[in-house]
Amino acid sequence: MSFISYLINGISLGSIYAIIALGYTMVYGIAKMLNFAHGDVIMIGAFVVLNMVTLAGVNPIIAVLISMAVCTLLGMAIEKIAYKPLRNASSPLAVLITAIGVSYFLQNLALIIFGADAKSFPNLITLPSISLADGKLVITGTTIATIITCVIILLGLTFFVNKTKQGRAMKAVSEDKGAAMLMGINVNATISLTFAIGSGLAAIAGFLLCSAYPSLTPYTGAMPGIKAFTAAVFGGIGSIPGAMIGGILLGVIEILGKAYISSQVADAIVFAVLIIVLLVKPTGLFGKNIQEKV
Amino acid sequence: MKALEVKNLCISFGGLRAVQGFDLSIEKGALYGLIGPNGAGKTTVFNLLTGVYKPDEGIVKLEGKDITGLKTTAINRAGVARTFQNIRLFKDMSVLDNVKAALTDIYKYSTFAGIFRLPSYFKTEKLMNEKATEILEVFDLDKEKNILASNLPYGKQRKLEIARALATNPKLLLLDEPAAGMNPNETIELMNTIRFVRDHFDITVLLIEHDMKLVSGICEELTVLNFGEVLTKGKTSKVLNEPAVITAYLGE
Amino acid sequence: GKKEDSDNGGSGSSSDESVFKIGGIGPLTGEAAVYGVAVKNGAELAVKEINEAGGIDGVPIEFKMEDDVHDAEKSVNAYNTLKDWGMQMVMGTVTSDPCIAVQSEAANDNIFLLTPSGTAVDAIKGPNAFRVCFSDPDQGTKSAEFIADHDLGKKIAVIYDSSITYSKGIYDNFVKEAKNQGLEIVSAEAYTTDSNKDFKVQLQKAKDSNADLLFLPIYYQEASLILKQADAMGYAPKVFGCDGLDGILNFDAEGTEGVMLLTPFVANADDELTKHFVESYKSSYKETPIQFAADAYDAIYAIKAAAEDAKITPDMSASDISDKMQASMLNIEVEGLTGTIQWKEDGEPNKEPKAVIIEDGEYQSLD
Amino acid sequence: MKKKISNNMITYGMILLFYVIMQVMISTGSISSLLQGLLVPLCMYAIAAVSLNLVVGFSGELSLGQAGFMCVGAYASAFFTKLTEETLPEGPRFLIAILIGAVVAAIFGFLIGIPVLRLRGDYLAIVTLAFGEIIKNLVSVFHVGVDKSGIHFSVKDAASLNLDEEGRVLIDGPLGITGTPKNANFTIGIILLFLTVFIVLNLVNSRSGRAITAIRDNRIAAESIGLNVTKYKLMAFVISTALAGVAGVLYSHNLSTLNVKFFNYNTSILILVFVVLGGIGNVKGSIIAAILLTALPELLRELQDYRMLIYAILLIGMMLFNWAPSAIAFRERVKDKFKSNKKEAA
Amino acid sequence: MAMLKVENLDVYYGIIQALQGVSFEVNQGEVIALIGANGAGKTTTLHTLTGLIPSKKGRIVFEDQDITKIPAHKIVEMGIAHVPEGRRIFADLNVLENLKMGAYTRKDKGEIEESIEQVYKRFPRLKERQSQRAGTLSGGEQQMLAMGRALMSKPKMIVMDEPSMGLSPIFVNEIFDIIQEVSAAGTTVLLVEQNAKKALSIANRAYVLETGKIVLSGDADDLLNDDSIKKAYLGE
Ligand SMILES: Nc1ncnc2c1ncn2[C@@H]1O[C@H](COP(=O)(O)OP(=O)(O)OP(=O)(O)O)[C@@H](O)[C@H]1O
Ligand SMILES: Nc1ncnc2c1ncn2[C@@H]1O[C@H](COP(=O)(O)OP(=O)(O)OP(=O)(O)O)[C@@H](O)[C@H]1O
Ligand SMILES: [Mg+2]
Ligand SMILES: [Mg+2]
Repeated sequence: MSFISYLINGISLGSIYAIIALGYTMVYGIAKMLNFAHGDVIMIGAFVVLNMVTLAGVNPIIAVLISMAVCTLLGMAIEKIAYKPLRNASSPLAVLITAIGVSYFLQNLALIIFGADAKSFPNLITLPSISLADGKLVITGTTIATIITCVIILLGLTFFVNKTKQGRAMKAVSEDKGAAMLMGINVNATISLTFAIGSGLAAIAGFLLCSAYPSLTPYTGAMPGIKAFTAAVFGGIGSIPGAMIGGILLGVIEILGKAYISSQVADAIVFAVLIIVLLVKPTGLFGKNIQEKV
Repeated sequence: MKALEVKNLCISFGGLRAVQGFDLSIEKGALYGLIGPNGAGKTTVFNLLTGVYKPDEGIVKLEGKDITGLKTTAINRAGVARTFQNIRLFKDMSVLDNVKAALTDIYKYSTFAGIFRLPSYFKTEKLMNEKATEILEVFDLDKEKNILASNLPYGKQRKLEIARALATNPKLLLLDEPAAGMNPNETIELMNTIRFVRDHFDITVLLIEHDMKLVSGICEELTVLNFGEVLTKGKTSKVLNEPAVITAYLGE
Repeated sequence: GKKEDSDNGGSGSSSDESVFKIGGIGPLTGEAAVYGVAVKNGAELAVKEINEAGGIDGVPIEFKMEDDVHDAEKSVNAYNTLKDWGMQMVMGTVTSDPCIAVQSEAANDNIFLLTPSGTAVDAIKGPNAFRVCFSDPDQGTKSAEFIADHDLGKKIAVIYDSSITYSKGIYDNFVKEAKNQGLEIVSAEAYTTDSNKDFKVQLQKAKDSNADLLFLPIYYQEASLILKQADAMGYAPKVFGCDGLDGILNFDAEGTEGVMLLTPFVANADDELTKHFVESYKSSYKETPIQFAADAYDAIYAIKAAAEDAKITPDMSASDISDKMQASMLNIEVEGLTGTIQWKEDGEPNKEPKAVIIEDGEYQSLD
Repeated sequence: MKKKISNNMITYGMILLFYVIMQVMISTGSISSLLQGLLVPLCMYAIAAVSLNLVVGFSGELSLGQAGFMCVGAYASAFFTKLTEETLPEGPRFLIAILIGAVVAAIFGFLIGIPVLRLRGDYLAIVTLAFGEIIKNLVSVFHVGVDKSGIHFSVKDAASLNLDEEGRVLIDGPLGITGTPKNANFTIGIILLFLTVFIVLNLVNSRSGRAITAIRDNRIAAESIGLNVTKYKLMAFVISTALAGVAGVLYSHNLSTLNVKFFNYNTSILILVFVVLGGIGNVKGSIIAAILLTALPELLRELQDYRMLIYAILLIGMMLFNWAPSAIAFRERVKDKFKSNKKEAA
Repeated sequence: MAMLKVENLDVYYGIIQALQGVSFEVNQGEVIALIGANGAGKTTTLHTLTGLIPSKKGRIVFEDQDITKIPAHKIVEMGIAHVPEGRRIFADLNVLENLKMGAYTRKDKGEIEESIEQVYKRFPRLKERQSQRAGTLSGGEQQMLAMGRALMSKPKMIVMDEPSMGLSPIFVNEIFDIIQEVSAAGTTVLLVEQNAKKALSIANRAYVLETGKIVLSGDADDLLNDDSIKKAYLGE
């Protein structure tokens, strides 16, 4: 019985990683950059929801929508100011470092605006929890909401990227920006849209993250960001289903590692599994192993 | 002994049989051509010969020694060097260093000697410079030896690739479309260079080319590939006049 | 220092000779910023009060706090910056590891150091270093004693942060003392700062071990998550914690009913001193002070008391000040927010811990 | 060729000049405590940055685990120093400690490098990051003590080491190692930095270095000319980790506390920031960037709460200025104008 | 009335000047060849034309509209298609998807299928390989795809950068036939070629580029018989 309950724990933790990883992988897949500031956009999103609800007394759903709008604009602004000028830089690492700069910036901005102390995040998800086996197994409303949201986003993104014109434009841009322009694709707008979507998702992720673990500081996004990055790589970075599966697996491994091996070295276990998976499958679970044609 | 002997080479990609039952046998010191329509499998043959792909079937022998299925690195050590259809230079290195990189395992000193600048470093580096310069002179690249490879004009980049391949001291040199992107004058110059290299360095050359002026100008024998299979082979003049080759490849 | 005037509690624009320069060091940015900021606020409040009341024997205090991002190396940088500023005494550092590094520098330079909240044993290794808070071993030992004395439970489960000195330090000593007190540790599960969100596994194990009491030698942010997750699991153990739990009521009172903690400071205590402090803190900083702020407040008053006892003057060298202060620290008794404190030779404070229990969202004395 | 040599000379000269200026300032007492305290860390960061540049710049692999190797070097050497604190004289002891730090880090680099270097790009990055975190996580559960009966070891707590009366705990879990003597000083730091630069520059300009850069530029072509990709990649990686270990030694022998917390991915990333900001493959740039970005937050202290915010903005600004193609074009134009002006003036 | 008018173009890469005062004209329905040695600036000219790189000076007018500062994707919408040097096909997409990308700007959804069939008719090999990942096509196959993809936008004018590079002799002829067909169907063609002889033989007029400057221009037939051209570019 405890195994199943651990499994459920793992899935609920993993679903949080998954939802963050989806945003990560979306941006990576198109813009081919590791947006290290993604975790911090999540944090900003959560602060927006918190302040809307507690200070302005806004309805939670509207608060989340406002937060999505704020994050979308923030994401687009970051892209325009900090990333776009480096798009044609001679090394892709340049924009990675700038993303780190943006991450520091957002953390310290939040520190000044919202203060250093942890804020308790209100419980805004009113979905009832499910009790199984005479209450021995409980799936909380937040977990259910997270998983449902995750699946919706997964399906939505998959449809969007594969079936819409904008989605196809994204694929083209991700491969060769010059050639994409020659197809008549507005590359700037497409990348901007990618960041808009990724950051909008970050707002949702921030809300769900803080609903599940209701403690919010300017640094709340950092570690989940890294874990989600790990999850995205685990699933094959750039792959949308990979991010979801990677996230959930990561959560499950973390919980089972804690439960059955050692809670002190749970982090090491997670990373060790990641390494083993990558050694066996160098491009992650769902990553395409593309051989360069010689 | 033949320079190269290939028997029944096969490879498929998914369902696509890219190369089927490919046989080839080249005399030492020959200048041999591999031609065929686009997508016939010529580059794939090169990739099989150099270990980039492992053949599904078949045997490759270099001067009698079986090199089938070896790694690219080992095959080069055994004596096969190549150029690429899409140029692959060490872009951020100087022209001279591109060639010296190819001399890495020919002129040796220990890494320790390199770091701490022991006498063997200076002695060997001097030899390497001389050797590399000598090769660059053949290709008329010695004046550009200190500029970055990526700053060379296209034609010279192709030549540098040949020079680099040559520096590994090969028995067999594989050239994949060496004249692509060159204008007629440059092509003529290249033909002379290839001939000179073959004679001067005492090697065997196998080349892929679509420029018939070059093929008929320097190749002694040809194999024609079509849909992954050998269409015909023989003396250049004879092959180029075969109706099958004309319909499949040459046109008119 | 011209610019500092605005934020050092109004020390006046005195020249270097006529002020005592006290340097504060702690994390004002980074993940531990909440503790550093609390210390800064508490200390500034005390400095302001003292200066308004005429300073230390008529000499005002100038206080300057530098950020160390909770990093030992940056802490030493902050210390050196303050030295360049002319610091005569250190009030810091806030967190343990940086404090170990800084106190070793300060011992070399012979500068007097009083840490409000550095709990590690080595944080006050030198003869020049003292502290206001309890040390980790103290808290671990006292917790075990208290639990045994008050018969709160025989079988104990522990959840602690194995990656931070504070929590690990208390845990280790708790385990040691528990044995002496005849307590049985039935489950001891760790977590790390890198995975401090989900505690269901640790809770499940505590639950399965049929413990009478859950001991949480951790900080309140994680404790709050633990309590909520326990609640969601339908697990309602008796909970006992240390001073790190203080602050939990301001953070989120949900699920804290019945939690007991050993803390020297209780923000809703009804003695005049606390009331006054909490009130002025709230009016200055718009939040309820946590124990770190109280420790810092006491630290400044302790410095005042010792300085007055030592009869030091601002024109003395930092080293002379240190020598005198060291001696005087052993003479003074401070009626502080965190208790009535005397100091021992080794720099440790001698004070009584208070144990409280949360009832109706308020601390109630447990004794 | 000539240009490269003179460029290297500038790098060495710069280090020497820095040393001389600092020494003069120290001996005349005109150096601030802050700057004096920063000297060893500056050397440490510079060494770490140069060592990472060997992997990122010359070998072309993205490694996010450099702090993990610094951690290994720091712990191994500090452990040795503490162990022999009473038995060995300070000078030789520190020398051996440096060697131990380098060798142990190199061993870890080798063991980790073999499986991991098969991966590419971002996948390699995440795996090195993962290894860094694993090292950090594992090291923080170690408790090691020593008494008359030898070295004791536990992953539980210090108490279960069962040391006798005289016993000392050397590594105490998350508390790490405290009280390591402060053996590192500026002169040693500069010597080690000098040595690091010497090793990296000479390696790069040698036979193996050419192979390493060739593999970076085009792996397939490198294989086609007979270069053993694994061997050379591993060589760069192991030398880099050994040097990172040396940086770790400086760290642990400069502060009296050693704790794994410092060696997390943030530090690895910070070192990467130095490398990229200074120019990938540019050793001199790595050193300058390391010094600049280490000193910057200290210089910004006056800004109080806005310090790190301004730091972030400056970092972004510098990155854009250094890397954005439009900024590069602008700089070149200005340089060009400046040159032609000078010519006209002459 | 010229369909495309290029006036006094100056283009720089950093501080290196790649084009100096390049001017030329293309009339509706013409086939214009642009020839020149390696590094002369042919590719640069085409890139500037379709907005991939900015010009420092000069003006480009297409159908009476100044397009000098217009972004590349809008220029495509206006009816110029570009077959870029090095093919630049989307390696990760399959052949069919690549072709569909070519029709990105088209609004007439229903007719896209038809255009695909037309391309397949011209390049039967592409039909055989329609679901192969484009990156694994042979060099020549990729060239066909690049050409087919450009045609998918139904351009008024098509600019091609060395379309015959790497093609087999029979296919070089075929490509030139196709260019003529495209031209005959009403599309204006601007052709950059290393194979000057072939290019001149199908072109109406030609311009010769040398180190960033137009040094010669005229009727293609005249140039074909020009001695200096023969020597420099035709290898005779
Ligand atoms: N890695 C691969 N995966 C799938 N198909 C491949 C791969 N490599 C080559 N092919 C296919 O094999 C066939 C032969 O390709 P190859 O590159 O050898 O042709 P080629 O004769 O060199 O043609 P060209 O003259 O155009 O360069 C082509 O149809 C190509 O699409
Ligand atoms: N991205 C670039 N950066 C710097 N210089 C460049 C760049 N692209 C081209 N050049 C330079 O500009 C000049 C013109 O190049 P361009 O590619 O236009 O020549 P081309 O006529 O197309 O030659 P080819 O026949 O080789 O394709 C050359 O000297 C080239 O080295
Ligand atoms: Mg080919
Ligand atoms: Mg060109």
